Amino acid sequence: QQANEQFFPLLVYRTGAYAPNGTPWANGKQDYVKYINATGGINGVKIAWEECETGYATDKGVECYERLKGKKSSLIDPQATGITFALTDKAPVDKIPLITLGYGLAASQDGGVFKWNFPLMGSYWTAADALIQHLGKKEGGLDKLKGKKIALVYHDSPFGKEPIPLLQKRAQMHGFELVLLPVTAPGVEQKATWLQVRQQRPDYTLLWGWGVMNSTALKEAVATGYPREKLFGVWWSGAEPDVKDVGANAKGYSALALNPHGTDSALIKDILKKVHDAGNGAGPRDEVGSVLYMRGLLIQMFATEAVRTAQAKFGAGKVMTGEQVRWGLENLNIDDKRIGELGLAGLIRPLKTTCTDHMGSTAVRLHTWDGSQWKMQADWYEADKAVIDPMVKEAADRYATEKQIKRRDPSDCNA
Amino acid sequence: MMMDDMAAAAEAPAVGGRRIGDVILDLQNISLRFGGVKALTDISFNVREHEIRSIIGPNGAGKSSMLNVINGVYYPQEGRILFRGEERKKMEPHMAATQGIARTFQNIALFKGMSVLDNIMTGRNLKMKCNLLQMALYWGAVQKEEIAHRGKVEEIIDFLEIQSVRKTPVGQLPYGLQKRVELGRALAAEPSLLLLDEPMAGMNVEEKQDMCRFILDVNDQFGTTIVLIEHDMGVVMDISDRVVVLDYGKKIGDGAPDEVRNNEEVIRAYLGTSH
Amino acid sequence: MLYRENGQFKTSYAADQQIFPILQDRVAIGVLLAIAFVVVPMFGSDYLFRAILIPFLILALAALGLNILVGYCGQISLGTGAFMAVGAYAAYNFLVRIDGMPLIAAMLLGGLCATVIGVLFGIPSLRIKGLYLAVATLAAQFFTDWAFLRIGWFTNNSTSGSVSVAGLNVFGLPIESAVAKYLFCLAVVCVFALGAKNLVRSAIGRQWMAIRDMDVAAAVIGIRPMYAKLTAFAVSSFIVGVAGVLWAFVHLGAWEPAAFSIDRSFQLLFMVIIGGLGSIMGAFFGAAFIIVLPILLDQVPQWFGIPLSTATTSHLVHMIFGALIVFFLIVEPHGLARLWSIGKQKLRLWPFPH
Amino acid sequence: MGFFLETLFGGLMAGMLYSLIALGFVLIYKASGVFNFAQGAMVLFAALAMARFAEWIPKWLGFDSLILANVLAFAAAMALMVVLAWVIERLCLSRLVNQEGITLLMATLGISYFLDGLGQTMFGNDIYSINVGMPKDPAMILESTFEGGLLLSKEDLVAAIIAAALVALLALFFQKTATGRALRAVADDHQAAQSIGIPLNRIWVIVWSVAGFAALVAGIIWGSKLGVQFSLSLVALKALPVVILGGLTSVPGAILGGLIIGVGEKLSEIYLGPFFGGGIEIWFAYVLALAFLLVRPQGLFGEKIIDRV
Amino acid sequence: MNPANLLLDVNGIEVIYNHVALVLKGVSLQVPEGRIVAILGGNGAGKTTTLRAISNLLKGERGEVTKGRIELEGERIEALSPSELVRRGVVQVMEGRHCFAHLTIEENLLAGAYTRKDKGEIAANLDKVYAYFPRLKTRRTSQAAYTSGGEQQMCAIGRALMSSPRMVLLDEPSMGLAPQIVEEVFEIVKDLNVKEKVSFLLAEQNTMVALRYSDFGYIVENGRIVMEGEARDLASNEDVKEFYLGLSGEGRKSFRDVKHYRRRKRWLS
Ligand SMILES: Nc1ncnc2c1ncn2[C@@H]1O[C@H](COP(=O)(O)OP(=O)(O)OP(=O)(O)O)[C@@H](O)[C@H]1O
Ligand SMILES: Nc1ncnc2c1ncn2[C@@H]1O[C@H](COP(=O)(O)OP(=O)(O)OP(=O)(O)O)[C@@H](O)[C@H]1O
Ligand SMILES: [Mg+2]
Ligand SMILES: [Mg+2]
Repeated sequence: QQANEQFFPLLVYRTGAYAPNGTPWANGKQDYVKYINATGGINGVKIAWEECETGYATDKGVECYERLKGKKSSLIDPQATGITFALTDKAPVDKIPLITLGYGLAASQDGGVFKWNFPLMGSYWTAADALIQHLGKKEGGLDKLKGKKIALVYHDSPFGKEPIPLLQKRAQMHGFELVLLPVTAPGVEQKATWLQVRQQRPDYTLLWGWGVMNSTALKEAVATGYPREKLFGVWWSGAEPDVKDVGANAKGYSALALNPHGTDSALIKDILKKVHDAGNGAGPRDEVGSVLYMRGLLIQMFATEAVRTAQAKFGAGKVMTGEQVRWGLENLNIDDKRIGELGLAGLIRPLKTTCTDHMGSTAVRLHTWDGSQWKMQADWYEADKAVIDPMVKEAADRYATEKQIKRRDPSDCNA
Repeated sequence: MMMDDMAAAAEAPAVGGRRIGDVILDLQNISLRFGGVKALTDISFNVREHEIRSIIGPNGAGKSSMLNVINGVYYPQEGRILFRGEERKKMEPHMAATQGIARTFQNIALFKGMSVLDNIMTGRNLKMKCNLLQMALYWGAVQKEEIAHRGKVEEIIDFLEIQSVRKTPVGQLPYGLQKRVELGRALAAEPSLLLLDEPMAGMNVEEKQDMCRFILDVNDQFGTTIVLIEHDMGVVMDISDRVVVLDYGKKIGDGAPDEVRNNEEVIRAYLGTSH
Repeated sequence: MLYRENGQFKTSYAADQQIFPILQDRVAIGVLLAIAFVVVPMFGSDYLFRAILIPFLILALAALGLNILVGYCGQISLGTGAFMAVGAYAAYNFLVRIDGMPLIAAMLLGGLCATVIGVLFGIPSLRIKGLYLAVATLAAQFFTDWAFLRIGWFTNNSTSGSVSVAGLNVFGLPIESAVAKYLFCLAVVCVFALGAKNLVRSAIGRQWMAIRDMDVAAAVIGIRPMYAKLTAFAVSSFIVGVAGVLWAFVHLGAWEPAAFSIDRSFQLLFMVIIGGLGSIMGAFFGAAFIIVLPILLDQVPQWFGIPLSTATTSHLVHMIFGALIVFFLIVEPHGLARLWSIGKQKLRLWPFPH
Repeated sequence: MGFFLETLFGGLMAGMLYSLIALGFVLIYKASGVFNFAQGAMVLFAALAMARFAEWIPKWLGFDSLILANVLAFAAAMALMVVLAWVIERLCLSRLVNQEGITLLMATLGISYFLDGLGQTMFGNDIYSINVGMPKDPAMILESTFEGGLLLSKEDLVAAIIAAALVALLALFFQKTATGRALRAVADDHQAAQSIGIPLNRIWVIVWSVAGFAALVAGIIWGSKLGVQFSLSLVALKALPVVILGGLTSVPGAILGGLIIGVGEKLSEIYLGPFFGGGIEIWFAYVLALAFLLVRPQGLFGEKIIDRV
Repeated sequence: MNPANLLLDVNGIEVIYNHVALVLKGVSLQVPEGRIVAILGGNGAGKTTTLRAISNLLKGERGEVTKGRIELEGERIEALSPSELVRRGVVQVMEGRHCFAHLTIEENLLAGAYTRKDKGEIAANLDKVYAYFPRLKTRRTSQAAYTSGGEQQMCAIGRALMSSPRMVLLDEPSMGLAPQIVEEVFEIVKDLNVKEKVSFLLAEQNTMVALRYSDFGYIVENGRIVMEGEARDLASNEDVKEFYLGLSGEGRKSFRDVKHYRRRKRWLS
């Protein structure tokens, strides 16, 4: 790592129980960094990076964070909810922003309280909201959900519990019944849960799992004869590792697709050419374009975009500090034009962050497993601000009182 | 047999200048069974204050079980136990200790992970009064108490001549020394009744002589009553005041050593011809 | 300087009953403390404190508490994580629900709550022994895991079930910087280590060990098994509870029940075994071995500039770590503390072989 | 009623699968007094070997037959487990003769770490599948008796039958035979066993191989159910209350314990769970085991704990 | 002694426990074929350690032979496993009984026959042991842990005999046995020695009986052999008489009258 390089710590888990999911994710992150370097860096600033294995364990993650922090980390993607919780306190002190794309605390969307957290593209609340909207649409209107029964099969941890408040609120609004079915981590044994599904016969079942819990849930759904068409997963339950081993049996199962996948985009073609063909690929070539790989890629793309944005303000071609990158993250404006330049035309929605909105976009689609691959659906959903915003505000305020922090002054936004 | 018993009691011999006192422990019609095994059948005998009372008998006769009954490890199905005149109801082993009954075991039951010193110190446990918090601070009272008891324990260590191994973990000691430490631990409780289960097994004559001396000294100096199980007839005959003989869980003899030695039934069942 | 006991005659039992009867040991421990309290804070880096020393100290404290139960009293526990969690969540509730609750008081109260739960789950130990007892402590583990996730009151109704604390201070001094946190943990650990050492070298410690080595015999010489076992559970869970508070408040700051999962319980048990059952020092050795060693191993390839992928490094670390555990056990089955004391014994004889 | 039966059935099936893993623990404990912490790692290792060999062997040898691939992979994986047993005995156990149980437990932890690393290095850490032709679809039975019929997972049924057969086999092999006696002797006292000529090293290789075999079968069944991935090693945790409840030394105990825990878990989750907010099956299993132990401290079929002075 | 029929030859062995405690400081002894040899000595002299060194059971105690040679019929045996030694006919009866607690008496005995494959032989051995120790027969179905100390001792001896040994290392066989059983045990030893040519090396505290039944004796003190000789000669040695047999000039002294001060042993100067 030289003085004129931007340092990205890469917290990853390539071993242990979550390795099948963590590996493509980590490879995507790494490939994007390599790709940027291969194309001349960010305005000439090359990116230095170092991986640190967390094994999905919080204390290991903290250790990694502390280790890499010393190397002038300018932003970090903890890649696990537990680690995010532990780092949320440390980030403001160390002045290192956290990107938690599609995970972390839902309330951290509120930049007024969570100055250093950036749950870009969505939180568990927006995810749950999109799913309910989708179900409403299937039924022909949200009001048609009245009297329906929707079950949530969730990982019994903060990750799995996050969507509950939103679902409860929606249940109240539309009059459907919400059945909560917790699954004890890691989720290798779900017989009781699925017997309950069978007993209760919910009209729809939402799956909020991670790792082995997902494939096990699908297998149990098969074993108890629950139609996969009525099963909808969050975006952490909708990647290849989750269905790979279930194969054709999972056909019909849909999940949120936070990001596009496939190898058709200009970006992927370029990466294959500049990184993989040069023999620099982090993982196997055929993994490129898979769901979680793409998610890693996007995370790193936003990270570099943040640096680029910051450079526009603080000096192009310079190495940005954590604070400067934070500013960049807060002032991202990835419009359609920029998306085109990034080689993702038509594949993601524009994203614009502000001082108060650290999420930037809540647009999401669903994809459905056709027995051999994920097929993207056409409709985009956006979280209903009227539902989400008050909840976010309330939760953030609560956090602020608990932590004895004051809401940011609007003047702070322009700093 | 009851006659034997009464005769022996009536005599209440005063051996070697020691005054043998009243009955301290009275066992009446004790029967103990383990499933089908009858370990003890209707056994009665008593122990007098200050005396050395031996129990002998062939292997598996029920001697150790008898000691276990006395200090509450086993609870007999039938019979009465009177200690100092009071009948004892069902009791936990640790209560025997509070009443002043200490013992050693046939299969050494020392605390293997602890040093000799600590092992003997546990014997004084009942006499220590400080509470947890004081101990955590280890100030004043605790330290004084520890030192006072340590003094007592060192006396025992000197008495048993095991100074050199004080800090050795007992697990590493040779068998004979372990037996000695066990005696030390029992002595540390300053018992009024001391039960010894084959304290001299695995010792050579010289060491047995030492051990006898220890036992006699304890008996002399502290007036401790002793119940002794031993297979070495020389020892038993030489140092005990009265001897009970068990065979297959039944009592077949009771009386002064000489009496027992000449009892036909005892000779047949246990001693064989040579003694 | 030769390491000899010769010539140091102890003239009183008090002198002989000191924690470190040998002069050289006393000097060494003094120097060590001076380094820990003065030198390390001057030169240590943030990384050293936050990633290595603080977790090391806190888990060493927990291991120390566990060692009282497992090492001294012989009651196997796989519920250490639970008792830590009880300490942490209880202290959290005291802190948020009672205004102006001082940190130290919250910490001790947390410890006390852990004590209550510890004693409760220790009651089966009066009947169940050995590995079978693990069931009782595992029940504690899974029950508390579940309770803290499911019962909103414990987490002050936080939606996700994760909680956090802020603005810690002791007597007005903020515990925010790495050094302050380190010194605070160090002080707590020293106090508790001393207290624990005092306990194990006085009557109660001997009762525990007696129960551990042979409970029937212990009962026969007048030790009440119930009292001994339950005090061991109480003292152990108190210390473990305090360690839990430190882990949550000082090390993590924000946590979810998973921070005290069964893995933590196993980890602590392993520390105690590899460090040395029935040894206060062993807890520190064990914690160092289990926490610090993998971190070091992880960084070795980098120091030597060996280009290994993250996954390969991690697998190798696993294998080497596993092999080292076996290796050290073969060298000394009674743990690192015993290895240490044998080393000292040899040093005492040195330069003569025996 | 129908649903109750389904739950009961589900519990029995799950319990049978737990038994399968519990069996590995029991075998090793019975034969050496070691609580084998590495059992989970062994299950994973065996399953990985099986899955990967089934993938590689046809490639190496250039044939294309699922059955043959599975058979060869099974043989190869079993051979690997035997080698493993041998290595463990050589490098670890033989040097820890006569040490306390807790030390040996710790050593097995070391082995477990080692195996985790080795398995992932050799075989990779992605998800692999084992396809031994387990039926995945559910079957409906007794549709005339119960409304909607009774749902029966064929996969579970096959697994349960295999588990039961394996257990019966092992129980037969270890009970009453001279080897069985020798194993129990070793567990009681390593040194005394040596002194009368029982070859510890051979015994241990045999036992660890058999435990390896049990791990392989468990790995295949669980692996074909869950997919072969690291999480497989975590199912060992589920077997913990089972072994303890059944008695650490009893093969039949492992079965009965498994069934009790399996059924208890499912019934409690479904009928009591809603009152507690769900997710209670995990601790309920332990409370259940605890309740049994308070009555029988040595487990249902375990050997009586001897404390005698 | 005639080296031609030397069965066991221990030559200058040193044993260290835990890498620090030097316990045997050069012990040499021989057991000729078909003889009974006794090792005598006080507590902690090193008798058990010597036997463990021969039978290779030291490892489990974290002890090791650091010097010297141990030969069985001229072949070094330090590297052989204990079970291999049993296969070659050398079996040890361990001090402190060490019965398999959870096994019944009969299972204990049968476990002792592990190295024998011949069913008939095993049955015959079992009958023999039961004939030697009728007490065991009555207790055959009890778990060893629940038998009396003496019964366990018989079980341990019987168990060793089940392997049809050529040489038995007996560690304190008389411990905890009633006097007439002690005599019986030694009669058994003699019997096996005479009838089946089994050699014995016994460590024993009961010097009187031991010297009566053995051919040759060694006296160990402090990890060294301090005296050796024909059993008869030892029995008449003044020192041995005083320290090991409890006999002084005028016959056996009463245990009640032993003096508090005793003469130091000559060899401990
Ligand atoms: N806990 C028990 N369970 C079953 N049987 C027992 C138990 N304790 C003792 N016995 C049996 O009771 C009988 C008497 O045993 P005890 O130990 O009292 O004999 P002893 O006279 O001490 O013999 P020794 O001289 O051999 O030590 C023996 O046959 C023994 O097997
Ligand atoms: N496992 C061990 N670890 C350390 N030292 C030991 C160990 N076993 C024995 N020793 C030491 O070795 C010495 C000799 O012991 P050994 O058991 O051989 O004596 P012994 O002659 O058999 O005595 P005894 O007649 O009491 O059985 C003793 O000083 C003892 O402390
Ligand atoms: Mg007895
Ligand atoms: Mg000996």
